[in-house]
Amino acid sequence: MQVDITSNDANTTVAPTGDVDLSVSRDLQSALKKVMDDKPERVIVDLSGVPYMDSSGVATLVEAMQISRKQATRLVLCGMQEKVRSIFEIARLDKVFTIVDDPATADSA
Amino acid sequence: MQVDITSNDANTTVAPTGDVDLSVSRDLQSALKKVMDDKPERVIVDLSGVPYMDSSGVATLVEAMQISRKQATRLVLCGMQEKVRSIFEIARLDKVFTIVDDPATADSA
Amino acid sequence: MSESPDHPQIAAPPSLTDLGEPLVRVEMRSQPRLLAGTRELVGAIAKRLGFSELEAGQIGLALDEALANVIRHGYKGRDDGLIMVSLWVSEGDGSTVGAGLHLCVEDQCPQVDPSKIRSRELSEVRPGGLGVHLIQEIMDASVFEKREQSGMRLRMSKFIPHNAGTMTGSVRHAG
Amino acid sequence: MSESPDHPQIAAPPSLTDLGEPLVRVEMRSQPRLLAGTRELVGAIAKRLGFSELEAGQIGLALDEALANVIRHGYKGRDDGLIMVSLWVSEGDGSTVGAGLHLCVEDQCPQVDPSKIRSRELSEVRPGGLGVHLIQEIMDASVFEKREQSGMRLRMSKFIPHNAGTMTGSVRHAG
Ligand SMILES: Nc1ncnc2c1ncn2[C@@H]1O[C@H](COP(=O)(O)OP(=O)(O)O)[C@@H](O)[C@H]1O
Ligand SMILES: Nc1ncnc2c1ncn2[C@@H]1O[C@H](COP(=O)(O)OP(=O)(O)O)[C@@H](O)[C@H]1O
Repeated sequence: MQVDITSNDANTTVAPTGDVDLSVSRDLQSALKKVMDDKPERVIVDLSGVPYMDSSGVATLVEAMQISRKQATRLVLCGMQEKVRSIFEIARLDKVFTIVDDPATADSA
Repeated sequence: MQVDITSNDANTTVAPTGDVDLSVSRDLQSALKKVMDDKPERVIVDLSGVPYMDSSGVATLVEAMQISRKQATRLVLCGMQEKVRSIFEIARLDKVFTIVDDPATADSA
Repeated sequence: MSESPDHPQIAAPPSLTDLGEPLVRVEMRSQPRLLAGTRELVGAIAKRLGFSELEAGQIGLALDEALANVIRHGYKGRDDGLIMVSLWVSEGDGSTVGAGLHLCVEDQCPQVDPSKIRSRELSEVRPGGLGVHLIQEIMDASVFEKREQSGMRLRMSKFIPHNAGTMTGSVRHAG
Repeated sequence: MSESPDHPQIAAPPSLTDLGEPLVRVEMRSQPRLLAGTRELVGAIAKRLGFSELEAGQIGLALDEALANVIRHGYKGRDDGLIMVSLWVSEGDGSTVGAGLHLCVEDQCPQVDPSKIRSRELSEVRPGGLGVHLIQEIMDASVFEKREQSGMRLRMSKFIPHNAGTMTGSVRHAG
């Protein structure tokens, strides 16, 4: 897994690429924490490059959501592949997160 | 693996989809033999849907080539993915077969 | 175990005696970097059995969650523990077991009360506490138990809905 | 063994004693439908080790060819034979073994003279006769041998060119 971070104006996009499982979820966790430290208006997690995620990856996103709520950062997930979406649905987290299909519309979500 | 067979005029296209290994190469073999029985002018094997092939798959194509030469059918391979191409290169078969990149140009190869 | 009404766990996984010798057995060290390989092995076999791409991926996820739990809770992050995964395929032809895929995950960890192995309530959103729930939702049957000598065992099964597919190829003609 | 000059097999695979306990061990029945799972397990681990997508796929191919040969030539198509695959990863940190992936394929088949296990000449184009050649070209070292008790063994290694990758993730910043 690799994590790309890009910022423009008020938005920061975090884009992991590759499977997110227990062996790398800590890397995603620290990337998200670091990004949240800057208290941007909006953090967009672009998951279009993630074919697989297990519950350790989901846990890092739940943690980021909790941080975001404390500091009024808006957290948006986008570009989820079908397999990754299914884990959010099974965990009933698809209604807890703000999830949009298209990375292009995440800026205004 | 699934094998789709389509014919138009003098050309028959054989398009396997999925990994071609020892567990399914016999299905590709019988599909190719059946197609060769009709002695078409040109048989195009479209490999764009094949992410993986082992030597049992290569063997069925070598066999088809030998049949094609006996009956003056032209055999063209097209759409090879990089991983599949590498096995043809290692086996020095990339110069023995007629291989084109684009299925669209296979009609005239 | 907070099962949702739309996914009732009707059947128990078949007993090890009914299953007999496994088709495949994987013995792996308790290392997170080995999770991908093991779940892809099982996912590939599930696909060959006729499970859809999505279902095969989910079966791999259920196994991944089980293995990750053994690594984190059982071996407490130790990287030299042993985990054994066994896999069976039942054809459902006249035998007592329906057509499906059966997995067994065994470890050599200190034994725990199987009834304590359960996820958080889904409504209490917090990081973690989802693995066991995912296993139960994805698989048609699952049971945690103590092994005879030492260590824990998870048996789980997913059955194949109707005649979903074949183990070999298919040929389609057109034109 | 008709090695090509551009792929000399300089090194022998490390001995089983040097390698010690395997990271992963797969025991599988001699069935073609299990090939995909086993090669994907090894391919996934190879990728995590820093091998490229293409190299990882080729290592999976070398294993597939070895297993297919055991099924066809060793077990003559019997589907209840046992095949054992062991996998080691050497980090190359001061030990005698360079950084790489090591595989061992063992069977319980009648023993054959290892020098008879060889592919056709590449120039004599005919269906088949490529598996052993693919194994030798893809792997940096490989050796067939008789096992101590019964059956055959293939040991093969692929080394990691320079510091190709890491076992964990990486973070890249921009903008
Ligand atoms: N293999 C195991 N061995 C021992 N305890 C386990 C095992 N798997 C799960 N548990 C227990 O069940 C609980 C719930 O597991 P899970 O739903 O995966 O969430 P999490 O692991 O994030 O806590 C764990 O916190 C742990 O106490
Ligand atoms: N595992 C094995 N056990 C016994 N003989 C083998 C084994 N692998 C290969 N051989 C022998 O080596 C020959 C070359 O194998 P290979 O290059 O894979 O081509 P093919 O299997 O198509 O003949 C085989 O024909 C067989 O005689």
